Amino acid sequence: KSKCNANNPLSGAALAQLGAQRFYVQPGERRAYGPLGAELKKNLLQQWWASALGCSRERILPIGSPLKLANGGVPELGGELRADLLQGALQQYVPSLDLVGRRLPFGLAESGVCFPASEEALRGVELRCSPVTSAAEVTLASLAWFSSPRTSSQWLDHWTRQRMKWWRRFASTPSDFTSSDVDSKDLKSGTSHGVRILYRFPWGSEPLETLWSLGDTELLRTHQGARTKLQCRDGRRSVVPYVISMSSNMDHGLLAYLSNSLQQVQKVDGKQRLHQRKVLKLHPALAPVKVALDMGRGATVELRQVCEGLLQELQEAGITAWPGYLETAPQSMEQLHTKYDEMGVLFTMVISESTLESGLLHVRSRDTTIRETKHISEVKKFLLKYISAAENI
Amino acid sequence: KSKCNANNPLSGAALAQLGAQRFYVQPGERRAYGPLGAELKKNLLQQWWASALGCSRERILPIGSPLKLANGGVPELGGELRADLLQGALQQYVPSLDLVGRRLPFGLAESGVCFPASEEALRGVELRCSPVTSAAEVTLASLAWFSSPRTSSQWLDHWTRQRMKWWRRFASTPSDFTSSDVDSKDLKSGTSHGVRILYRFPWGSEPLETLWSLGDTELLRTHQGARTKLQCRDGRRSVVPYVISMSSNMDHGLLAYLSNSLQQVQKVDGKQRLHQRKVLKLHPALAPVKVALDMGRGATVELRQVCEGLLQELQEAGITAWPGYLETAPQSMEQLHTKYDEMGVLFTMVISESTLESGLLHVRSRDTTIRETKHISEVKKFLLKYISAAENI
Amino acid sequence: PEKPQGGAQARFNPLNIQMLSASLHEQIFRGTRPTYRREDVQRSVGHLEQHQLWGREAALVPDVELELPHMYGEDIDEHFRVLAQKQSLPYLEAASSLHRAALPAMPEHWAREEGWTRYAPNGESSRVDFPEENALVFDVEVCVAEGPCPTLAVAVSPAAWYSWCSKRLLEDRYTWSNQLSLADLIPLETRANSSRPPGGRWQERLVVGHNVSFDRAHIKEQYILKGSKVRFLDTMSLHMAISGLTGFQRSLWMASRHGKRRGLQDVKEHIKKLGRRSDGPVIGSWDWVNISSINNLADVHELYVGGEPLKKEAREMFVKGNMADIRDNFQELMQYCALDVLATHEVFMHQLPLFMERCPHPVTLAGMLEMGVCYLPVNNNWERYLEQAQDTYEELQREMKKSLMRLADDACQLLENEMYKDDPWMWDLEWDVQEFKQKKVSGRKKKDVKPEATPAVLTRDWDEDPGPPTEEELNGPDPNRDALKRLKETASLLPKRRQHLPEHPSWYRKLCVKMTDEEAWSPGASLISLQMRLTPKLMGLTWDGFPLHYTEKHGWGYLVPGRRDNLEHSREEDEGPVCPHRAIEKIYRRYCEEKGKDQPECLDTPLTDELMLTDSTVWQTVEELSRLDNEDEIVMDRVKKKKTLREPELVAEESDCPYHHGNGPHNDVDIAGCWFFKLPHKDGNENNVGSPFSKDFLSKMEDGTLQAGRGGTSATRALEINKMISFWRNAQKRISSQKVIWLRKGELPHVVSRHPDYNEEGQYGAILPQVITAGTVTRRAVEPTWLTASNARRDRVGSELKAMIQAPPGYHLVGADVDSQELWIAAILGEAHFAGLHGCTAFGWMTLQGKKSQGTDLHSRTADSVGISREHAKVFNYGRIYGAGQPFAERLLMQFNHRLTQSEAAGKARQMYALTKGLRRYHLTDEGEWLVQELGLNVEREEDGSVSMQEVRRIQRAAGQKSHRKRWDITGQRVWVGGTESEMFNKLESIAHSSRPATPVLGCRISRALEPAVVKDEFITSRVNWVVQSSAVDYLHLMLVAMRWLFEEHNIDGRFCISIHDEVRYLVRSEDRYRAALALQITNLLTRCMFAHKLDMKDLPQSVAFFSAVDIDQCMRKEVTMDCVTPSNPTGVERRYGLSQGEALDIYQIMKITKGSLD
Repeated sequence: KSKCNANNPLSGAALAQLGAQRFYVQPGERRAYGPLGAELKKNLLQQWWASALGCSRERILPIGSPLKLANGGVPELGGELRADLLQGALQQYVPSLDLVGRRLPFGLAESGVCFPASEEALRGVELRCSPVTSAAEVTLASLAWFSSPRTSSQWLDHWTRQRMKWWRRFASTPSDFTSSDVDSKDLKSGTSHGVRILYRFPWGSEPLETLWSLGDTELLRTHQGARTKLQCRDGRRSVVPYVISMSSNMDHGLLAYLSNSLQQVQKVDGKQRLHQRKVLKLHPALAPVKVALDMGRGATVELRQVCEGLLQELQEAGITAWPGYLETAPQSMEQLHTKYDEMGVLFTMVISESTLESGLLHVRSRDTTIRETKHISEVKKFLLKYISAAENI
Repeated sequence: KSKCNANNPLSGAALAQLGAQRFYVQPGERRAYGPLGAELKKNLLQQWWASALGCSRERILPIGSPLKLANGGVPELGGELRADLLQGALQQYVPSLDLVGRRLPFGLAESGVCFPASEEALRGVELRCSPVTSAAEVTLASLAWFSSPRTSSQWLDHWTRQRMKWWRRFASTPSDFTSSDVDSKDLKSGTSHGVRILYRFPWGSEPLETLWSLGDTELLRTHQGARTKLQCRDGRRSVVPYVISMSSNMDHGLLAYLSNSLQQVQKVDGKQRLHQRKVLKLHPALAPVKVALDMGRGATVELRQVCEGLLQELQEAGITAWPGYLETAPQSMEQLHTKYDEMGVLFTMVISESTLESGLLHVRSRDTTIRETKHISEVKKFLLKYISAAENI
Repeated sequence: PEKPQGGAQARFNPLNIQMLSASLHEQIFRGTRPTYRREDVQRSVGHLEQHQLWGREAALVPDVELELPHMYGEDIDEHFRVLAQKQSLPYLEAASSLHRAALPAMPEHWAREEGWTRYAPNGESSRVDFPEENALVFDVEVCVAEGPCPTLAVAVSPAAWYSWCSKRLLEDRYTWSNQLSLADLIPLETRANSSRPPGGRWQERLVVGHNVSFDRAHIKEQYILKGSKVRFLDTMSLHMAISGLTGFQRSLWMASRHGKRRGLQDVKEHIKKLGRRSDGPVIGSWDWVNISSINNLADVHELYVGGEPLKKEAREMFVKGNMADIRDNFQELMQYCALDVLATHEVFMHQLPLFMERCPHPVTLAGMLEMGVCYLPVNNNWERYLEQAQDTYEELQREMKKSLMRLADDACQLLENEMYKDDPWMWDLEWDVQEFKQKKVSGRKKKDVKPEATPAVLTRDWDEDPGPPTEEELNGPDPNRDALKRLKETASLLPKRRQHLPEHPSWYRKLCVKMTDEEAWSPGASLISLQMRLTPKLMGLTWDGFPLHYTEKHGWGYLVPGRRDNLEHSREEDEGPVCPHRAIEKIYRRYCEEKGKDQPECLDTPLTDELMLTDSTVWQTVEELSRLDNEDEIVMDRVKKKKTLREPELVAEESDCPYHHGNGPHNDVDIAGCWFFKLPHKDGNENNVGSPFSKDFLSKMEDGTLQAGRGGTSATRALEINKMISFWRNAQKRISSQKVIWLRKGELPHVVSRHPDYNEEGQYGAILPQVITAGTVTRRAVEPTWLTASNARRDRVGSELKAMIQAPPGYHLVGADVDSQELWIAAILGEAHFAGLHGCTAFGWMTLQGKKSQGTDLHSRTADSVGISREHAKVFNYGRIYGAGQPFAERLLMQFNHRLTQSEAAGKARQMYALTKGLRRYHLTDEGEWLVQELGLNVEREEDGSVSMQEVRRIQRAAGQKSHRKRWDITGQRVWVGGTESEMFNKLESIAHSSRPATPVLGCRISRALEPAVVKDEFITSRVNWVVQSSAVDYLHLMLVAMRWLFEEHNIDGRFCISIHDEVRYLVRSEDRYRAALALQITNLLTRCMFAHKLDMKDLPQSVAFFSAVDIDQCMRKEVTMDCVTPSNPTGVERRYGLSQGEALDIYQIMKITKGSLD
């Protein structure tokens, strides 16, 4: 009796509303994340770093640069807020040379808050989804890649492919993530090539990431043209490297995944009433809450002890769990599931009087809505396995 | 003939020098971290989050608030840069109430860059360690804890203890981390009690974290005294919660651990020459590089393949590994060990010609200086176990 | 001398000591006027003059005018008899009903029913709420594996058998709440879901059991704050009073009873533990063994009842089994429990008449019944405390371990170039390493293993940017991974059983967990502890600049360089490590440079912890210490002679160190270039030091004698931490296993639940400490946690324990310590013996009138006479009164100052004893007198006719010359003469030596196992101690009876809480607290008067009549102002637990508040 209209296009307003209602974004606030949004962003950034440092075969080093750029080395409280992370990376290029033994290629990675200039902000950064509109600040994750001029364009292709793969990896419908070359007229001087990775929001496509092939112009400018100190070995020659800059907007990324994973299912219940079931099918690696723990009726003190024990066990294993059992206002199972589905919670576990006797509890899956019986001693292992396996899909 | 002067007080300058030399901080930069420093800070923040969300029994929710505070809801590009994370948490208190079902206690956690007012910056935030001096921006990790007025002072004790434990957990000499009550004359109005967690730097004690017991003053002020919308349940009564605010300075924390873990050992060698061995005994969970891979002499192509294979295997398992084998300039083992010890690298592995035959390689420990033989098939497991077990010591 | 001026009405005795006010004296002693004989007064004045105490000023205190409640009987003794009889009557009736009864037949089949089942004599069984009769013998069994919840129980009354089963026994569930509530416990008076008895009237009932306080802790109504009138009689305590054994006797008893092997082993260990020489006292008389037993039910049963021994095998099931085992063996285990009940009843039948005969005063029984219902109120702070103490403990423990692990890691560096050979400490550790082993690679395999060269990348320039991998490279097989994978296959060459840390030094290897132990594995030297032998070496400890060294034979000592006579000869052997004596010389030279000259001697080094006199636990410490002495000085003489003979022989032929004096050198330790000296030991230098980190060396660490040469502050910190965590390490298990029952709101009195401070979210409950009411041979109570708990100390984790006993809202704890209880008892016994006047002996006078400010109190006196601090003097004084002899004092003196020589210490000790205890003199036997007559000797005698030891020897010599073979028995009674305490000791010894030793006040006889008829002259110290300590128990029983009377008579709403030897605490409704305080003061007055009355001194000095302070407080602590700051409670109880200071009120303040009225 249930009908699936997967990926029913959703208006921006509906998305915003759901986001606010389920604690992803704070209503009425400029770029403020509620607990689930903050956790989702954390997960997203963590995946970005894992792909940059852990899984890549290339040599990539993390750096940390100040938000306020020095205007001439004088450490004053003034200074301008950075618009992106490129400047920091270019500045740290020289001290990093020692570390890599002046060998190419290598990359410098950083993530952090930036304040894009308004011109930049208008070019695509604007989102029509009202509560998070007109953000002057964004969290960027950026990689500056230094390679021999000889191989630079090959590297741009390589990174474009890699980055597309990364974005699509966590998507429900990967085809909504696309890439397109930047029109040459839109390129700044010195930039030979640009690629945008876009997400098709219900209201149109918006960029999530840009890759620029910058040549050596920016690097030379930053270091006042001091070629010798910039030079690296490339075989027997010495070269000033070409720079490729990649910059992902994590705030947009977050919205893209929220939008991408929201599924609306129409369901007709026994009394022939039409229900709209909304499920946030976030990828298991991104889902901010992996499991919700709820309590059935019965000996409250003992049930609660079991719930708290399990919660702790799961959290210590790094599985974010939701202490639904703390809620004292009575709610039906139906209401609970609606809420958790909209929050994107992967599993709901219910500990009941019978758990005290047999150790068995019910585990309900967000994706299948099927309720499975599991023994309490095995749920941690099950969840760990589920999440780690899902990352490799 | 060897004498150990562990924890020889070290001047700030020496610390800074070592930091710069070994890629922790960038020389001459304001609060810029080199690759090792960036990784160390990342590890530190990760531990902070793990303790806030994972290991604590309490209900703590992550949030994300903007760097620029709105001055009245008008989303302009202007606005002031936040001095700390408290305001954001107080603002998000109300929308979070729904999430926790108006039940106390709970906490809101956030980490991010702040721009402390200069007055604040001067009160202890100043460090005499030159390269990172006079930072106008700091990374704070902050927890705002909302509890019933009845239990607030107990919670302050609880958190003081927990936070002290956290800081000490990664220390070589935990007793260098101390706590002290803030003089009542130094308290702002509305603040009933304050505790500072300090680290005894070679040049004197500096605060790493402050805990304030704020009562309800700040919360009421933020919400223009709208009591009803702030109220939570406490048993049968409704109360406006008391707030405890904890704020850790991660930049200072990083320096504290660098200082705390730097051990200087005096060593007289066979030829009666005095050596000063410096070892950065960073806690395994914090050490930015867990293992360095180096290459002995021999069939270069094959050795290199094995090195790269192993590097990849380790990095995919989340073990940060240093590709020492890429270095083509010749260095003696002695020089390598000196460098890695100063970088705080836990283990140095050398893959040599004989590894190709037997699969055996040498693993030299930073802490014991003993060179052990291990089989290449077992090093990943060994390292994972070593790091995870070390977290529990 | 002039009488002190002041209150016109004040009364004085002839020695100018202020007595009770006339009105109090009149009310208590009913007009009996004390009379004094002139010669007694003169003798007293003479004695006091001799000790410079006569004519001292004494401050006058205001009289207390108080109308006492009506008292019963002809005199105060009768008054107490009447009270006690009234209080214990219903229980005595119940006891005798049990005693008279022929028990019904035991059921053959037990019902598997939740709750109580009654088995009527006609064989019918029925479920009941609780047993009906007023007298029960009762036993509870607990399945230990399932927590503290009672599992099953059996009871029998004169009319029927009963059994009880818990819900948990009958119902199998996955989890049970670990928080116990009243519903989990065994009801004896109330129905399920009710906390009041049916009909609302609590009845006087008696429960008998063996170690019944354990059973009591599982009874529901006992946790209810107010109401129950059930009392308990413990057959174990009755046994102790009748036939108990001292600790030493218990070991001997086991030795003689349980076959030769096990028992003798125990005795040997015991003797070793006490530092006794095995050639020490020989137990001559064993008759006592047959009329006593150790405390367990089986042995007690055998002693009193005999016949078939009890079978205790089933007990194991409760200790080791789980609930399923118990279900499977239900009938058998019920039967076992019932047989214990039966055995307890049989024992009780025999004990009751014996007890009544040997402890005839009714106060003794009434006091014991009251003692059996201890009650400690707690609230949610209890759990906070446990958590915080454990947390702090673990953190400190971790820190200590971390620093030790680090030292071990650092020491590994000495492996390089064999640098360890030149290390003054590490040279003799096991430095051998194992090589890593792998199976041989066979020729062909070798080829297989080697990867095929990958030609494509053969000629790469490593410095060239290779560009990104191609799509094929990304998706195809990765040559790097393949290379790695191929190489991993060589794992087959690894041996199956892996070596444990090859390539590490042997000593280090032993400190690490094996990798094969997956669960417990932890990196580094994680098994290291402070107690290990290598730890002092890792720290590079020095004693006065010399490196520490350990030998199997002598324990810990240190190496003193400069020895030359064994350099050659040890080279030859060339076995084992060679001592780097040059390195040792070097560090000692550096030490001397740093120190300049010798440090000035200071006599008063800080006291070691256990000797700090902070509270009554010092009694225990001193008792333990004094046990180290031999039972009798005669034996001591013998030992001493042997020793003095041995010493000169030793020194003669061997090499000696010219510049260092200490305990040695011990030249049987042959270390090239060094002499070996032992570290000094607190029990005498013949003992070996097992660890330089024992608490005895803490003061040496603090004064820098013992120093860490390596690891800087971390070694010192490790020691500091060790000190901080010692208390919790020992006590944690006992404290956290205290069973707390939380009460629901409806189970609390309205006073609590309707009090404005009552917190709905809070928890209120109680702990019932499992006190054995008479657990020692002196009938003192025994309980391992609360009765021995020390007070909060700044540097001891968890020592705020006592303050966690907190009264619920609406209630207060009211209590007091009896001032100098045992000193006063000893003193008044001496006074009664000497001249029958208060203050007639120097010891007594100092106890009553001594002033710290004038230097006339006991401790100041001793301090002055020997030249030590007052704090140290206290230790000596208490020790001496406990029966510790001169050797104890000698040892203690040397411990306080290790630079004191043996002979200096002996001199000081002798001086101290002559001044206090006095000198031994002897009365001659008839045979002796006859000899003196016959030989015509002119013997020097004291007034009392006694002669000195020298004179005895002279008579013996003279007699010996005349008659060669015959051994004359010339000495009879021995007496002490000339000291401030001589009379007291003479009195104590005369009681101990009398044919029927009994306490002077309540006439309780000593245990049958210590009566002179069966032990002859053995166990003298124990018997002398018994007089004072057992009298202190009488004192406590008198107080309990008087308090109960005053509470009932004057409707003071309160209950007994706990008594800790000389301290009593009551839980009192807040509005009655001042009246309760007054009741306590009156109680003390009457109790002291009872002592005086029974010693025939019909008066009482005003200075001891009242408690110096009664504490009214919210929690239990030593002083009402103590904030109990400890490492686990750094902010104090006021801030952390919201406990404000209590009130400490003296009699005058209480009079003012209550206007002297109990109504």
